[in-house]
Amino acid sequence: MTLEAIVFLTLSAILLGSALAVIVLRNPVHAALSLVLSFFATGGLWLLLEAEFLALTLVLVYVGAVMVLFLFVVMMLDINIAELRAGFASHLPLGLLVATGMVLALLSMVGGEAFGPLAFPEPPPAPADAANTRDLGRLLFTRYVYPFQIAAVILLVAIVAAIALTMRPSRQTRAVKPEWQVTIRREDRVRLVKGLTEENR
Amino acid sequence: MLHALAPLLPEIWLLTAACVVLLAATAKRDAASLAYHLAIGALAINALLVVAVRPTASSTHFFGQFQADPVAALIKLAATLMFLLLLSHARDYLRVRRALTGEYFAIALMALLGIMVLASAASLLTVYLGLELLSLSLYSLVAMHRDSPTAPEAAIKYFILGALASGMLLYGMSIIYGLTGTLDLARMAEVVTVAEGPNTPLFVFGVVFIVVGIAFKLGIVPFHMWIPDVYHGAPTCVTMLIGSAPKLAGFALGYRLLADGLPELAPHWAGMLVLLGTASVVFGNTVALAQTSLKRLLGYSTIAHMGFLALGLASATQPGFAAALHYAVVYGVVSLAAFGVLIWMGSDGRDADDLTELRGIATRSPLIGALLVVIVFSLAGVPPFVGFWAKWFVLKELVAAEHVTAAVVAVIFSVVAAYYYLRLLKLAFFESPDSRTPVPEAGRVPALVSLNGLLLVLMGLFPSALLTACLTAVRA
Amino acid sequence: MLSLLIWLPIFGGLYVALLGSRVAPVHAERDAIAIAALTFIASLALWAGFDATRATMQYVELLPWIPALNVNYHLGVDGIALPLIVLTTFSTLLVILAAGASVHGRLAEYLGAFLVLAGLMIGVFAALDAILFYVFWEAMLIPMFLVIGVWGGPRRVYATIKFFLYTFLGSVLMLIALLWLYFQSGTFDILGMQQQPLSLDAQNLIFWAFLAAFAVKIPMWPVHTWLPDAHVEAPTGGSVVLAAIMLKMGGYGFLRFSLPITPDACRVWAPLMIALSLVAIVYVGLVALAQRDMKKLIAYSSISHMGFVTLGFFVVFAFATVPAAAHAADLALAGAMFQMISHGFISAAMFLCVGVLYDRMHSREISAYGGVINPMPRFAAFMLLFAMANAGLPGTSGFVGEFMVILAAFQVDFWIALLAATTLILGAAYTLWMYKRVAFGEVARPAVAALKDITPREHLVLTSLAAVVLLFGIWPAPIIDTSAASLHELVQQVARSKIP
Amino acid sequence: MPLSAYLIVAALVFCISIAGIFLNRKNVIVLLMCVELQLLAVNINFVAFSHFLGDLAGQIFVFFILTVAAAESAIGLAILVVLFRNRGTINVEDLDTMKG
Repeated sequence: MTLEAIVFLTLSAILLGSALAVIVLRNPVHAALSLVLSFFATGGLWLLLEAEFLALTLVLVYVGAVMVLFLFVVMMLDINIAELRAGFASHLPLGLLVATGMVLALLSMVGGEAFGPLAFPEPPPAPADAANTRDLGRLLFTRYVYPFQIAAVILLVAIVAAIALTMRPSRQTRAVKPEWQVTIRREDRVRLVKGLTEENR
Repeated sequence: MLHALAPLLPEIWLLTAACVVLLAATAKRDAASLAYHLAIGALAINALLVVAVRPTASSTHFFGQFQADPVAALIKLAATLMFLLLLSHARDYLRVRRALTGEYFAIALMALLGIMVLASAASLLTVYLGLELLSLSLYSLVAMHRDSPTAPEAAIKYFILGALASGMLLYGMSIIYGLTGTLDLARMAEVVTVAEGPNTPLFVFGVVFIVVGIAFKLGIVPFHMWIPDVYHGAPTCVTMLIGSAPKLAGFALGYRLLADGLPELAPHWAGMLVLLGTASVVFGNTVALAQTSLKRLLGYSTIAHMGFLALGLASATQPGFAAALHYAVVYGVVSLAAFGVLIWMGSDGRDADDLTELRGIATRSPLIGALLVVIVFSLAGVPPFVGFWAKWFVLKELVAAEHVTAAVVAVIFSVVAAYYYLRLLKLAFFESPDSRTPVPEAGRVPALVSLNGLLLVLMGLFPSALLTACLTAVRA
Repeated sequence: MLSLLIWLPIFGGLYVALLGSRVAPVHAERDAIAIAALTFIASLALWAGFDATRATMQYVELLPWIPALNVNYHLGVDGIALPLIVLTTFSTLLVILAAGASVHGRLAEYLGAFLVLAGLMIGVFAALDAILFYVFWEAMLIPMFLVIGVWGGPRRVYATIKFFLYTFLGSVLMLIALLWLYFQSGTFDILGMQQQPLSLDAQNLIFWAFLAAFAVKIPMWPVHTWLPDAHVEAPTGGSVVLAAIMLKMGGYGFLRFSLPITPDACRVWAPLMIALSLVAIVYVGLVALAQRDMKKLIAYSSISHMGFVTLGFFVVFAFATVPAAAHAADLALAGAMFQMISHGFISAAMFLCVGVLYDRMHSREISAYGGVINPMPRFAAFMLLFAMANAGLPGTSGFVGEFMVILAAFQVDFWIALLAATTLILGAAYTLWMYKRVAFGEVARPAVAALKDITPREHLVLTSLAAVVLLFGIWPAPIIDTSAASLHELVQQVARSKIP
Repeated sequence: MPLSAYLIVAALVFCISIAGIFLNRKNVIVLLMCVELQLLAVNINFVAFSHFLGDLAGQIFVFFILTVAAAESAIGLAILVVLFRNRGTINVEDLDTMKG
């Protein structure tokens, strides 16, 4: 067994284990941390595939920003864990059934000869002076400049939406807003309660 | 350089405009109103630009990332015009509910940009990015009405299932990329030259995931679960948005990926689409029978209508794609009118949603009554209204592609659909109203909805223009 | 000319319905009568200019509608369509004249709906493009749906939805058949479709798809159940139009589509069709005997009479190939055709008579009346005439068509003819028995005694109907001559096998 | 290692994420994580293909997926916060329940 194989198997095992942990752990904080672990393992796998830039991006940017955001939200919200896990057991048989079926189907497809070493031989290792980051960067700003712009718009939407959704403007004054007053409806102020009377007791 | 940018003029303009609208949304006074007027102006100019740069033949730009062709131009124009109507409705709806913000209009413009990017996508990458730009904007628009009791839940459901669908689609894309070694749709079509070969099962495997992704986004059986909840939970003006222009995007997604990228695999994906489409028509129309909420009813009816769209794609011929495109446009216009009536009825701040609210509405407002006749028969596909031509064209191409059984099932369930559509008219015309107060008929929303209804009638009497436009666009 | 006939009532109807609600009902009524009269006069002009010696389409109009998909705005009439168009304009005029008395509330919309309906029905008879035909065919359901639903009786919602769904289901299958035919023949032109050779299997499928549409419409037993409901719940005008014209569309569909497009399948299924027609004639006639509601009785009698029409169509196939019997085939089709027109007048008259009574007493139960002849002698006289015509008494138009069909049937099979002839007895039984119970006898109730005789306008309507019933009963030539050439051509066409 | 080894790992992660979605239908935050896992599986596929095809386009795609995924989780979490503020819980009814 080559060193590469050992590294691959170890990382894969960590990845799969932590991925499983994400979906079965009771506590969302633990699940998020497992997810971080699986990202690290994936980063390792990508290094094996000579995708250095992406591996680093995944760890530095993705784990550094996105997963921290996740943890932040998990901790900010006061979540009742027991309530959330309520359906877990009852969904287990169906979940397992679907998962097994999918595993079998997918493995029979991607595990076959079509993607084996004959069809896709191992490419020669990249030369020592190869620079994955530089090549990617060059492509990104030439061939893929249009998608790059769109990605920027997507990020803009995300920023605007996140702010617009979560920011609560603090009311500076306690003045009454006249336009709210005129649009007030009866249902907003009065609730009719059916009381107990002799008739409907 | 400028010359190279010319085909993208509408996109560039729209993005710039969206940024300006965003800035306007931060204005001190009357920000929302300012943003609204800017957005409307931007859309009007966008429509003109789309017409101005419309191509007669297909050409790709930006290293094969962007393609300008008549189909894309048609989609962009139709979507822009729909957004003009959508935003006008949204303003009145949100103002009454005190949820009017400038950001709404900025994000709506970004959603339109997403549709336009998707319509012009020439590679898997731009398909994906356009789709996500649209989807992310839609998720946030659903949640935008924060105080609504149902909107955030609808948003989260939409978000999770949408993200799941994107994941499926991406997995399929990754397999296809692995097999063909390219992201470029035109190259992909060249590489996949034979339908049958040693890799066929793998291609079919990839196509399954892609079809699942498309089915999710269109909302056809069995990937329809999000539709009723989102239609019901979202604010009516957002439901209206989701129910109209994005259907064009759904068509574009299918058309770009399947017709542009994988034409040789048509026997495989067409078979899947026939199955899913027929199932949708059957399921959507059957379940809609039991609904008591108007928005849910329209949701289930959408499932059936999108089934028809899928059946159009499933013909896998040029006229078949034209039929699907035509269906998307027509359905968008019809559903705008339908939701327009809902917004009209809810102009006092209550959301009109229960079926019983239609009771006797024709006596309270003869105009709504007349519009309901037009809308209901358009939805049911009864001539002389435009819905008939959409169904007719799809059926015609289905029969031409020798899917006669699917066509027969589809028309039989159109009769089932006619039953619940007629129930709406029954409530509106044959029953006496709960309250005698007339519904106001003056104002902008009534005028817009009437205009929309008139358009349905005219499109029904003179169907040639749109049908021919769709046909020539696809053939170019 | 044909376009004028179609669009004048449609736009006139929309005008009346939209503007009519703002002005007094009297004005709306005046406008509607004017439009209906104009349409009627135009249709008479159409008839006057029609060359009955030619079997070809006349007054042809051909404009591209959806050129990219081969759909044209293609109109034309032959001897089969023309009498039906005149029947349509005539009945519409009568309905509009009679409406004022029986409709309370939304009169303008009511009149408008009937005008629109008339235009669409003329469109059905005049269309030569299959898709144009289908558009008119379906669009017609919309005003009728609203007429029954808004102005109908207590169970109107059930009746109108049943009516709509039955006919819609039938016609969508026809649509599929038309689309399939398009891909065989490459044209939506009905005459072109008629020339298309088809294998027997294909013909069988198409035949059944067409049958789904036309059998429901005409209606044949056992898919007739929507008709009594619709008739009973519809307002008087709705019943008149349903009986006088809409049922004829089923018959027209057989003549225009089923027979010429799938002659071989028709021949195969002719025994079944004849059997179903006989069931309609005899069994439904017996059912009519048992009715206590006047409208229901007339509805069942309509089904029974339309049985004659289908009998006439399909009895042809027993001998159309034998040259010697070709004359009998002509006779059968001419009889069926005449029966359609004559039934249009008679059933319209019967429903109008019931309407006259209903407007005064608000009851359709036969038992609620009795002795009507005493307070309403003139009305009773008219009703007697129409009842006799309905029973097929010689001298009225009701006799001619039935007699011709029976005569033709005799040449096929004695028993078929005998069974068909029972209708003369049954028809007399149920119609005259009803008449007896309503008109004769003691004046049982004070309400009946207080009845007022018919108004001048009702008088006008009933007189004109009585005139045509008697005229065509004594002198049927105008109708028979008009359609003879076209029907003869149809017989020739049907006689040829289309199996390639 | 051969390409299929990477694809198998990716397929397994993909299946785990789907199973997670089935199992945690009420727990939105875990659902969001499952979606992340799903994208991770896709990314592994793309990087592996990219390496074995000698074509950088796959890596470019992954770059964009990462970008979009970041935007997606920002919006998803924002919606989640809105939901929590609105209802005091992030417990949603089962996603596949049909109400009528």
